[in-house]
Amino acid sequence: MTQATLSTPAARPLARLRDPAWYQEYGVYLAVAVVLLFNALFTEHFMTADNLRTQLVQVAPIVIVALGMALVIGTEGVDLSVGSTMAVAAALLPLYLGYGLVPALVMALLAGALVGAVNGTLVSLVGLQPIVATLALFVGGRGLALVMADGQLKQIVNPDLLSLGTGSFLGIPLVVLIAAVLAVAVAFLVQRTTFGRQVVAIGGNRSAASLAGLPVRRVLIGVYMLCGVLAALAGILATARLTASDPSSLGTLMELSAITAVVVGGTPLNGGSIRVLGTVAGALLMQLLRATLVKHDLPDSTAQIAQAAIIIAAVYVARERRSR
Amino acid sequence: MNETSPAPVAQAPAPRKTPAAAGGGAPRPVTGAPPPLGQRLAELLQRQGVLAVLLTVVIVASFIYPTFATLDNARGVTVQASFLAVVALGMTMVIITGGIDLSVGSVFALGGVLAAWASQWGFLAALFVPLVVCGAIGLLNGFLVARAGMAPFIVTLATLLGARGILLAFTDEGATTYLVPKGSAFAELGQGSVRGFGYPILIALVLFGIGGLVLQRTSFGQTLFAVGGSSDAATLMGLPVARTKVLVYALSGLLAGLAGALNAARLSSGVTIVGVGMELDAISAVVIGGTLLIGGAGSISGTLWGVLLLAVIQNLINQIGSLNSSYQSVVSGGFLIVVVVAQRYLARSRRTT
Amino acid sequence: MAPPEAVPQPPEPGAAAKEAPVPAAAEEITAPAGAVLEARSVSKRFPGVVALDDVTFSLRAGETHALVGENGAGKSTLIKVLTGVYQPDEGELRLTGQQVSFARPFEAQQAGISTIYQEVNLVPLMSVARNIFLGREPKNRFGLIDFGRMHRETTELLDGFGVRVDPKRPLHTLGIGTQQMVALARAVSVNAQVVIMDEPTSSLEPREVETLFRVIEDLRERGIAVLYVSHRMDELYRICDRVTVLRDGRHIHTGDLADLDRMQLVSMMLGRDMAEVSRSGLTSFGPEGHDAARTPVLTATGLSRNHQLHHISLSLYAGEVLGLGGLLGSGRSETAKALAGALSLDSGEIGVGGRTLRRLTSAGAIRAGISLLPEDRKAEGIVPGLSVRENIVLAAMPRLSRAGVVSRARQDRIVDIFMKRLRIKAASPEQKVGELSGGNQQKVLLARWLCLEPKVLLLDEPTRGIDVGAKAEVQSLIDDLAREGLAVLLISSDIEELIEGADRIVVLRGGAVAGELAGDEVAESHLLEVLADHSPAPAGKAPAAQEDPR
Amino acid sequence: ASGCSKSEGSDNASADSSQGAQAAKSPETSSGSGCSLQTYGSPKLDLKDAVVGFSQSEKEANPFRIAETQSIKDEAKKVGVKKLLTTNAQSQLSKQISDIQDMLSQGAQFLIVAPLNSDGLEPALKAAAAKKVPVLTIDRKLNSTACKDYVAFLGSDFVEQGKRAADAMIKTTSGKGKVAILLGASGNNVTTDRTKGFVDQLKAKAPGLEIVAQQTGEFARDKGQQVMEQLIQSKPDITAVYAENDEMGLGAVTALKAAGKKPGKDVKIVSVDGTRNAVQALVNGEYNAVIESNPRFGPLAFATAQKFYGGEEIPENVIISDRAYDETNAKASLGGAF
Ligand SMILES: Nc1ncnc2c1ncn2[C@@H]1O[C@H](COP(=O)(O)OP(=O)(O)OP(=O)(O)O)[C@@H](O)[C@H]1O
Ligand SMILES: Nc1ncnc2c1ncn2[C@@H]1O[C@H](COP(=O)(O)OP(=O)(O)OP(=O)(O)O)[C@@H](O)[C@H]1O
Ligand SMILES: [Mg+2]
Ligand SMILES: [Mg+2]
Repeated sequence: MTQATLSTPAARPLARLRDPAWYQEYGVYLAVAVVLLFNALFTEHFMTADNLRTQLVQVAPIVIVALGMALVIGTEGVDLSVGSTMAVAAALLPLYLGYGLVPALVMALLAGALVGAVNGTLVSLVGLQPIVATLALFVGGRGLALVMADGQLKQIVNPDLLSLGTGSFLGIPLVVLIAAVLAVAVAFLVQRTTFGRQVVAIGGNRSAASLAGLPVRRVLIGVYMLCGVLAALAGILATARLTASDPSSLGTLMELSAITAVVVGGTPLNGGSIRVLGTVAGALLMQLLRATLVKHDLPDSTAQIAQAAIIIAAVYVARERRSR
Repeated sequence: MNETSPAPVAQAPAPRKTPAAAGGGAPRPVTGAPPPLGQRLAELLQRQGVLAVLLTVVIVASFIYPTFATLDNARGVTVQASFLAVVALGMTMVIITGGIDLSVGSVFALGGVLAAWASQWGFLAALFVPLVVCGAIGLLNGFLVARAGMAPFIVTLATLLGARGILLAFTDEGATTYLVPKGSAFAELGQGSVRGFGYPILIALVLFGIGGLVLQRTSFGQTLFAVGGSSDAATLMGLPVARTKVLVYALSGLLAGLAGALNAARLSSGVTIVGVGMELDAISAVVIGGTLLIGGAGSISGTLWGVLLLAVIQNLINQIGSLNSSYQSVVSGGFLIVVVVAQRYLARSRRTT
Repeated sequence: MAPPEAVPQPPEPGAAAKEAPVPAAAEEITAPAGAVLEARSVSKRFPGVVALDDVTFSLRAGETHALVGENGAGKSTLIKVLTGVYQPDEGELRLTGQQVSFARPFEAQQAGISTIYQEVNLVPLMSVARNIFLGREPKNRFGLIDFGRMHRETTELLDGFGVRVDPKRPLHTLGIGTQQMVALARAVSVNAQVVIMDEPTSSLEPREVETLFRVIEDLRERGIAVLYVSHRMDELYRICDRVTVLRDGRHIHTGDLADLDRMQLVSMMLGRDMAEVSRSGLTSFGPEGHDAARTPVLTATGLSRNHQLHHISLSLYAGEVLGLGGLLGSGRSETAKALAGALSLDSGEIGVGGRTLRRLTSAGAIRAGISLLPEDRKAEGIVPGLSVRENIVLAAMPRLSRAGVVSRARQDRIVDIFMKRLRIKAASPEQKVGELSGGNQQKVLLARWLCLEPKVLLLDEPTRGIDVGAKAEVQSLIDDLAREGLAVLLISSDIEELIEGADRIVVLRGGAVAGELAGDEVAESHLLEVLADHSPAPAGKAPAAQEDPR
Repeated sequence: ASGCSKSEGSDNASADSSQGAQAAKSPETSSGSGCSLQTYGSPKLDLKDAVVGFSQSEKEANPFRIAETQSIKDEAKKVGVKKLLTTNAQSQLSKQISDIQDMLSQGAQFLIVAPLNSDGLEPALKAAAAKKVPVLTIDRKLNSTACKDYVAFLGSDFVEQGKRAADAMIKTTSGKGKVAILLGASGNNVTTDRTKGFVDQLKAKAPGLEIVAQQTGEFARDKGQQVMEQLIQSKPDITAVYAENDEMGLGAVTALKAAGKKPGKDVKIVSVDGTRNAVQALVNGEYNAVIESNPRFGPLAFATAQKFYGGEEIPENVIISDRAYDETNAKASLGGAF
């Protein structure tokens, strides 16, 4: 029976290097390594602990949002409202900080869950296409945040919240630690839990999943809610780091950053597969890239062209090739 | 409806009679005269839920706001919508093939800047330069998507950045603004009008007419639907899938560039900051118009109604009066939900088979 | 008849000793006379699988050539290599003696090769007429598509195939069988010198199969070569001149079909000796019926759904196989889906074990012990990107996990059992299901439902596209399952299978129950009679639920 | 959600528009040929019975825009206009054009426009001209012909602001050191002008001040913070930061503090706008200078309009005198900041 599996063993090691699947699998990590190497050689003060910590701290909110985005994309969806969700969370924080940190956090996270529930409902129950379903809250969400905040940026003075942004544990900044823990948790969720596998199956073939008795609607709503909560958390951390709640600009263009991270990380946009570690690496790649461009003081025009070229190159290398 | 199902063995040639067609709605004649106008209109409205929504909104608004249903207002709304319409036309075709083009906003801006720059050499240069450059960007998108097999979303996201970068480089980081010579033929293209309806409106209408014909009545158009409906099947049927995709992205780039050029002619200058977020407006218009984002189904006319609906909503928000900008966003987000949900349910009611 | 002709045979695998003797005449000779399309020593490898290993094959003008082999033997891959979907890793193609290489299916079509691929490959959202004329639409004098002519010609063309559908209807609203006929019409209406059909009859009714045969006969008369893949032996013997056997990606035999009897052919395909093969009969259902329980496990009363189902009532008893007969579009699949909660009903009741299930959903049906194997495995069955393992445990996942965390060990145990029991051929349980051959995908789906240990098993075309060996296995499995006390509903377009497998048959027509056959009535002649509706169904038999099963 | 909310103690009281009102720097006489009602060719109008339209360019989501819109609204109420229409272009030029057209078709008789961009409003201006509706532009100057396409411009000179920021920078750094510039949004006129003024002045007056980095912070606090964090690592010897608005400057303050540096001491910070938060930072000693860009256009705008209808000639540019804040006057002027 297994005759067919006996492929030519002699050609193995060589074939693996030439195998496009290898790049598809490890392309992002390779790219991260290349950018690091470039900076080690050509950028002053790059390979220092402080600098690397800065990069990690800056990328943490993007990673957190991208984790949720990866789940949504795994269901063949997309969530454009993450940036607005961050703004909503940021706007809510100062309103409830008077009760203490925990109630404020709970309110912000609940808001994220609520946004996700609305998105999920529109997608799964009403049957809207994800881009339009989430576009509504992308447009309206930030407006709502600004209404709640009265259009004003508010300085945060609560020491507990501020320490969330600046504190560290065993030398690792808390934000980075939180992002790392979440990445591991989401990886576990995707790989090892029924929920995670159902997400992937639904993304792979919705009608098959539904015929197999999977709770498709519930899972979809759950995924969007998770994405919303993660975005809200990112909003909280970003606010803590900024020491101010700034709903007008917090998280603008976050949806594109997150989607880029996910896709560069090797998760296909048409669902059915989720690469969590790849997503983290994708976010890291884009962060290192931005850092490189800033550090070499390139004008914005050059920086944008360079980013475009590198995104294309990275995705090109890791693209899915047809075996023919 | 049973009349179209395979006929039973024994009575193949006889027109099929369904034994149990009780309550089966109006049996559609297999051949015969076209149905009466009223019924056709009803069918049209059902097929295009967005048109029904648009008409409803327009009628209701005309009663509430006296300044809404004026010729003046109609002229203003349509001319502003015409640029988005041209962009959305290309977007419709891309989306029908199952792709997406996020670069249109940047390409629109770049097209405008190039047109304004080239307008110093006359009318043709002002059209030619942006079309060539923007078409080339579209072609690049197409090649990366079709030949290199990369995801359209990410390819065009990159060119969104890239085109904006080129624009900034071309204008000294935005410091230089190129002006269209006053009174030139090119400026007239953007500013002239027929009975108060600007040329851009007419150009958009003509393009939509051509687009509709291409989509519905040419092999190229059919191939777009086939590619979007099932890329694998289209390949196996021997359709030129890759070539079609390349073409459709090139077309989208061209149209975005053209819209940008027209806009520059209208504004008399190559403004650098236009087109930000335009891709999302175009996508919303297309999707509101009933085109499926997964590809394979959609219509040009739907997109036109979608664009108009968005423009009308915008106009209405201004009619409502002094809304704070934050409330404006909330209202337009809410409107968007209402519209797409309404459209969705209207569209669903015809799929009761 | 064509002279015997052979292709240089690859070195026999180790199993050769056990094999049936191959007729000696089939060897020798190098340059095949009159070959239209040839493949010389082609090999095609996929990651972890050698799908074609040095296969040489030739097709002559005017012949109908059968390509046979087990699931996963490489038949579809060979076809895809011949038509430019895949590029061979080694070897070359020749078209009328000239070396060719097709970079895309487009080029193969240009060269006159028309193909119906195994999975229906049309565009579901487009209309029937558009599908048929895609890429070669009739134009009016302005160069625009002439829809009037297109619809007319479509109607005419399909009439020739005995199919009457509105040419404007979107393809996906048709049943799979009708879709298959549309694909056929498209392929044949192109002027081609070679027509390739990969399992064209797997979803056709006897009547459509006859139509197809007429079409093939016609092609043969016009000197067109036909390459024909099928798992149905009787079909091969009826229409094919020569046969090529593949096994595990290798060429085993080419020769006149008339020189081989069924046993020889099957034993060549399976690589087992004749005695072993002959032990299993044609269908592998046991000779005697099953002992059904006295009270039904599942009862359905008055199932109705707008335009599709009209007051369907039936009941299923533990330990029996109930056949559901009917022509294309008669509503069998809809009935099965309704029973499995996958289709909302306008009215009607479904009860399991005496309990009425309200607002049945798929999940609810599964909880109640009802499993449905859907007919369209590509659209509704497999999750192509997931592994064989995950596809098998998909529905059972909650049961195989603790506190929401999946247990690999438990999964592996189940997967191991079922991969062995159904002899699923995959590189490993971790291979993507999308990469398996059609037949093996079907087995994976069967495993998915069997591992739920259901009380009621609804099988919609369970042996479609399954090779003789596997088909026998599935059939005896159905037999065993019924014997173990399972209630099985069997939908099959294979009349033989239905007659031999079912204890009782409910026949549907136009979405309503047209009659029921039980006991001695379960015979081909009776069935055809009811199917063809020569006489109105006996009035008393219509509400099948009231009937005694015996 | 605000029903039962409870915010932290210090709630910044919203700006009091009575304080820190604008004053015209170059009164009437600045340019010889003024614009009068006759030359412009509009019908006479009593503002009290008029429908006035105000087109805001960006979301009222930063102090400048909030104060600007509020000031117009307050003054309209004070003057007692019949109806004030307000629109917001949400940073989209095409929307600003339709906004203006919409207001015209709703019967606006006098327009106050805060242009999003110096170029590109032509269609809107034409529409206004066609209806003989005068347009007064505020805060950003148009590249069109005054007294023909619009009546006049009220506002600050952004190049001048850049120059004054450079002067303040030279003063606080004694003309030596390495400066990083946090640029505004790319492609924006304000960015271009504030950069030009600053860079030119620095070149002319203080060769000892070297510009080592120019990166965009997009006028946003978080972007300013992020860019600053990068610069702190890659150019540790930076001694001064010029931020083209207060928000980015405050982001830089946060970044510097987190990196253990003392903003205002180790690294000098100068920015443009004059928001309350920036002036407060100045009071706290974390900032070195703020060049004001006064958003309270209401009184001046309506006064100008009344003069216009009163038959007076209005100069082409009414440049307002912006204040400058530094350590010495910060505390005293905090109340006037917006
Ligand atoms: N008149 C009709 N209008 C719309 N759809 C129809 C009509 N007749 C049949 N169909 C569709 O055709 C398909 C065929 O029906 P169904 O699958 O129930 O038949 P079947 O007996 O199972 O035949 P098959 O062998 O194709 O499985 C169904 O999807 C049904 O919705
Ligand atoms: N795209 C692919 N990637 C990896 N393996 C593949 C791919 N296509 C086919 N295979 C493998 O090649 C082998 C031959 O498959 P093929 O589809 O040709 O079988 P077949 O003879 O047509 O079987 P069936 O009768 O079930 O249709 C199988 O083992 C299959 O798993
Ligand atoms: Mg096959
Ligand atoms: Mg069926």
